[in-house]
Amino acid sequence: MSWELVFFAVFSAAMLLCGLGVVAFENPVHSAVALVGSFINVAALFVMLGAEFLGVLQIIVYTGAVLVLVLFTIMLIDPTKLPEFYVGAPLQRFASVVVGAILLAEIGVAIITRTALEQIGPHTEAMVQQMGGNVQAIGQVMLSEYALAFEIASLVLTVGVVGAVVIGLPNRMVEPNTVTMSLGHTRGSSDMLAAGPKFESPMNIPAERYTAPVGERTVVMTKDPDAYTHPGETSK
Amino acid sequence: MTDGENQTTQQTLVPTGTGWERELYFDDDLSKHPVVRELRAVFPDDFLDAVRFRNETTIYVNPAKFREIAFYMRDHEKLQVNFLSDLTAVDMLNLRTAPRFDVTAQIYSIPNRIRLRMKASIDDGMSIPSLVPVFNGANWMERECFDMFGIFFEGHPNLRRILLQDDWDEGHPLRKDYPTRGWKDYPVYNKERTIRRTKTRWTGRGV
Amino acid sequence: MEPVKTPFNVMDSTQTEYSGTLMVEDEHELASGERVMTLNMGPQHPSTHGVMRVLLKLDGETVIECDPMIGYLHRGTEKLSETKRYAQIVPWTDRLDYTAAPQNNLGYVLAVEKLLGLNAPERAQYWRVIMVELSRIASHLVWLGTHALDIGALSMSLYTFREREMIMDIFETFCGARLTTNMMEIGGFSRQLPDGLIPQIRNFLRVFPSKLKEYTDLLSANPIWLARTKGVGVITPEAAISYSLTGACLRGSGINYDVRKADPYLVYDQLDFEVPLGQFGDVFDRYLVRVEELRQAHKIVTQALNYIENDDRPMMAYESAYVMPPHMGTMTTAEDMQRHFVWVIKGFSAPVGEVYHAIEHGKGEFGIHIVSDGGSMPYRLRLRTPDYVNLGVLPHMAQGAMLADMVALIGTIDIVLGSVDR
Amino acid sequence: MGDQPIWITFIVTFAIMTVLLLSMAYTTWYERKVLARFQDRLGPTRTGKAGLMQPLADAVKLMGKEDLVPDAADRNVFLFAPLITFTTALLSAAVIPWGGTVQIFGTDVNLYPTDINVGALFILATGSIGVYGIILGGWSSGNRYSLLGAIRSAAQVISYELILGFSLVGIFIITGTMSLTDIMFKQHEMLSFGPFEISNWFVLTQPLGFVLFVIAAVAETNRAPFDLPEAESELVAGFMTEYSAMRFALYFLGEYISMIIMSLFAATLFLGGTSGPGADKFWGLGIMWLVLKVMAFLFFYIWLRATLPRFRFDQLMGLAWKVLLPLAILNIVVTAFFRLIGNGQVF
Amino acid sequence: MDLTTNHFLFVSAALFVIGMMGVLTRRNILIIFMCVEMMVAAVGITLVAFSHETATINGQVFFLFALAVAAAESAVGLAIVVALSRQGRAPDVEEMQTLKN
Repeated sequence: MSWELVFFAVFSAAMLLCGLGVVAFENPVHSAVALVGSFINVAALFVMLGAEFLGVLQIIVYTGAVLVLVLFTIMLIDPTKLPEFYVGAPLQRFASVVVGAILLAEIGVAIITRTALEQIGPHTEAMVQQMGGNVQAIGQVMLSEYALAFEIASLVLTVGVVGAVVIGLPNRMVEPNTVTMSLGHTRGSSDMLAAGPKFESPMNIPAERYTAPVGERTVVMTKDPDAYTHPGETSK
Repeated sequence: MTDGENQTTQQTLVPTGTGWERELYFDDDLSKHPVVRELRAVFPDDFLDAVRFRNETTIYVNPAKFREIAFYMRDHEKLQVNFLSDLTAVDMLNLRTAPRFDVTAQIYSIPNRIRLRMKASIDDGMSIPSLVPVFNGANWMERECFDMFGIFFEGHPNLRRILLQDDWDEGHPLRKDYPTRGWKDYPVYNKERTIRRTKTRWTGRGV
Repeated sequence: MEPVKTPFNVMDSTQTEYSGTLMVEDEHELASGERVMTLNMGPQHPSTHGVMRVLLKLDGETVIECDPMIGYLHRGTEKLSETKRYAQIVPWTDRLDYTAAPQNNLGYVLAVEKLLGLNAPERAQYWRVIMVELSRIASHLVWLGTHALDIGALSMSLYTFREREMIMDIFETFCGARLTTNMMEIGGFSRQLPDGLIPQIRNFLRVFPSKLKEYTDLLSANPIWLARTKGVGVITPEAAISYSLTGACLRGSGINYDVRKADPYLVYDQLDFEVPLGQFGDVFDRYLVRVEELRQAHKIVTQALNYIENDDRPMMAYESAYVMPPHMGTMTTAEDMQRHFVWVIKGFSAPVGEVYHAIEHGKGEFGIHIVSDGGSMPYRLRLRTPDYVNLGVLPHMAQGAMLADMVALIGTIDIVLGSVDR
Repeated sequence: MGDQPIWITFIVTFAIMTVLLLSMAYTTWYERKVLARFQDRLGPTRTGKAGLMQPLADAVKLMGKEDLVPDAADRNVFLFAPLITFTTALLSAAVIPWGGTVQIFGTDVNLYPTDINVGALFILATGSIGVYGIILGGWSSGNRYSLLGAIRSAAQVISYELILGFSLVGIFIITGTMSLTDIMFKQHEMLSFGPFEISNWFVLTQPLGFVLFVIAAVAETNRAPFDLPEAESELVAGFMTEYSAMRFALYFLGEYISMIIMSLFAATLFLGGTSGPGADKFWGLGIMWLVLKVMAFLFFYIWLRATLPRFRFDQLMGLAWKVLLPLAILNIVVTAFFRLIGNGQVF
Repeated sequence: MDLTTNHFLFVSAALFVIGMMGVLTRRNILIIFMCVEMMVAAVGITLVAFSHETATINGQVFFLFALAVAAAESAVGLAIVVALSRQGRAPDVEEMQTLKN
């Protein structure tokens, strides 16, 4: 009974248990938490298989980003709108369990009767260690053989991001007068967008009066009470 | 020679300068006051009276024309009374019988630096045109007037109580007939010592 | 989706019917079916400077409509003062804007003196100017500290309150109280000046400019402060006039209206000082204007103190019948003691008439309107406090603002709930 | 590096953990004192000599308080959420090296709990799991506004984590590895410019990366100008408002631990962990240098908190995506270019 | 008995089946998203197991790309769900026949 087997048993048991939790939990947030648990165990399995980079990446990409997005969506959608807990009619649930079990049996048989593959690739344990570790090995292969696939993957990602933003953008009710900060200008953002309220101005004042003067702002000093008594004189 | 001189001064009342100098606003003879002169010319029957006291001018106007006169004075290119400093009411119950409330608007012209008080006397229950279309600042002032005196302002976008709770059912406190202690009899906590209604301590006169 | 019609637009005189709508009619479902989130910046909120509740209607992050609810600190000062002698009302005015008590006292006392046709002697007028300008510095320091604290700069409030302590000590030497000073009396000051006062003021005047430079170094060139204040809470000059704003809110938008210059009272016409005006009317401009006012107030106090330092003329207009007789006299001579007794119990009967006197308070134009029916009590006392009127512009300014900016917007109007609710 | 018996690693890890927990407690004291000095006041002086017993007093107070759970809350998630932030923050200390392999009492001991060759990414991974503490905490406390507060602070942490990762890529390009011990030892080598020589700290070769890293680290721990959740509790109720006593302490201490970890991380990556004059002679000196650098970073955190006002949420996000991300990418491109020149492949 | 690749294959098959069951039975589209990701992770384990056995690293690189594509896919999917929920339509698989908003 090597230590490895014990760790493997623990991780896979936890992973499968959490996986069942994802399907069985009534509250979607609980199932999301269960999924986090199962992904951490998946990452542990990856590390056991020597693929630390994938393990860490799995946590960062999946658990850290995608699942957080799912959690955001669950929370943003009003709970009243979520469809009530429904795991299919009793017959359907029983049928799916049976089908699942049969499928699992078939795959099990296929696994047992397969012939083990022999070592074809150059990346043996020692060679990977000599190259500096799993990350370097992946880097080496990815950017040499699969360079094209790498570019296509980046294209897919950009399309995904742009699509998500376009679909998800809410239509604003009142145009917010937000001023984006740019560290480039030491004096804070220099070119102000028209920062005044966007709606029809109270005294229908021409729009350009709203833009803030650019750059250093000074105060107009006056001693004479009759100067600058009309609107707009100081901002000339 | 002196006669001639007197005649000439009396008949031709044409003011020497342009008629809009600052001194004319502070002259005790109200006929020279530019605002009084203009309003008498444009609103002859709505301009009721003008009073000078401690170097301040008060004009009394017909309540129905309250908003028009304010518009006129604001948009007049020479008067330019464009600033409403304060709008409040005075309950004249003990001072006179006829109209009960005096709605007073302290108006000010920033370019000419002239302060003026415009009063309109209305009776209890009568309403007066609101100044919100003329000056936005009048919004909260009128809400407070309504809250404290119960005066209705026509055309006010959202006339409701501002200082007291919305469900204040005891009327309007700043009226003279509203007792300073309020209507409710607050329970006196040491019941056994009080035989009859005792004077409250802090006003001393059981008011 | 056409822009939300502002409820407060002002029409030219041709339009008779008022068409603005204030409340978003359908509370929760808007035309676009979007749920509007209403949020309460509750009465007990760290940055509402006292007890004020702001009801906000939000579309996600942007404020659609904001409705300040005040009245939690309403004590009915105007009603109570109808049953008080003229001299008994002075302590009430301390409680109005409790960060600037001397200025409230002065406003009331000048109005009463105008009603009585009485003038304080020149020495008392100079000392009044000194005390009021020191109180203006103190109330502006409170504003600067809390405004920066709301936006996030923690240590600003501790620096500004350190200087304010020095001014509070000066008030304590002068009139015995730090906050509710109750120092002004009708006709001048009835007591002599304490001897340690002038060195104390000199010390403050020597220290203050370097400390003021410390504040502006920390904030004026700080990119995050600029990002949080530039272009936020814009009030156009026309809107400022129309909303009857006064003080730094009006001058921040570039309109030159300072009561000390417009119709000078006390000895302001003999003092040389300047009025700062902003160019664009956003939070940053009002910040610059108020900081400049601090410098000007320092200049005024220095000039006044230099002029009046070793002057020993009487401080009270004893010749007038309306004024309390001198203290020493009441203890020794029978006639003064008898006059003092009548003055305190019956008070004096003011002339019949109506008076409005405005002073340049730290927050804006603080006007007192007294209607007198000849009795010893004011028939009607109207307190036109600048905060109450300036707060009326918050709904206009908050439309389209970000939620996190509400704190800055409330800070920039510089309100103290004592004088808003009266 | 070599393997060593399990109990030695256990002792080293135990020592590191106690040092971390103690320093976490005393960072609270350190912050209150330094913040006080900034604000011209004294800070805690009552408890112990110079307020040294203050962390103990805080702990006792917090334990004494009643730990209430709002009834609208989802009970077990509510109780579990603060643990996530606290444990993941502690977890990332496993990869930070406190020294090389040294001889103590004859046996060689390596002064780091573990050395995995994806060390830096491991810290990012624990950071991204820490986000769950915030989200679940906000969601489970029942009211809609603390949920919104939680979502906003989670969005902030995620977008700044991205920049954290990008700012490190520069170092990975130079050193070629991700394991922190290798990165640290690479910085021990000496660069010689004419007469004098300085140790090759990455802050010198990667200035832009360093600046980006510090900004992202400050944002990641919700500190100083990025402390929106703290301000959030004023406006939209922040996610911590429903918590009380020990649970709140867990969040509170989690923030301090992640602050220390980020300082350790920055010290190791950019300031050459234990490198410093005399560090190679005696390993204790090396650790002393590391502690000094961490103290410097903590002072920087507190200095930011004392002076800078707070960002608004949209400016914060705008800054991350429109300013810092392009800068990070620029940094990567430039470092890659110089690396190519270094290898002579370009010219 | 030491650890062979078969163990990993069996475990990943089990996970895959659980994910498939989840996708088939549950109506809430967000749970379906999660189950899909579980299935991708299961495939990941098999890929890495084989790459470990055949000492080639292509399996791991392949899973890296699968990771990227799955992330992009879920981003777009969630955006659709958010857009629909903004219209007041629940994220319910049966009800979501047409995408016309």
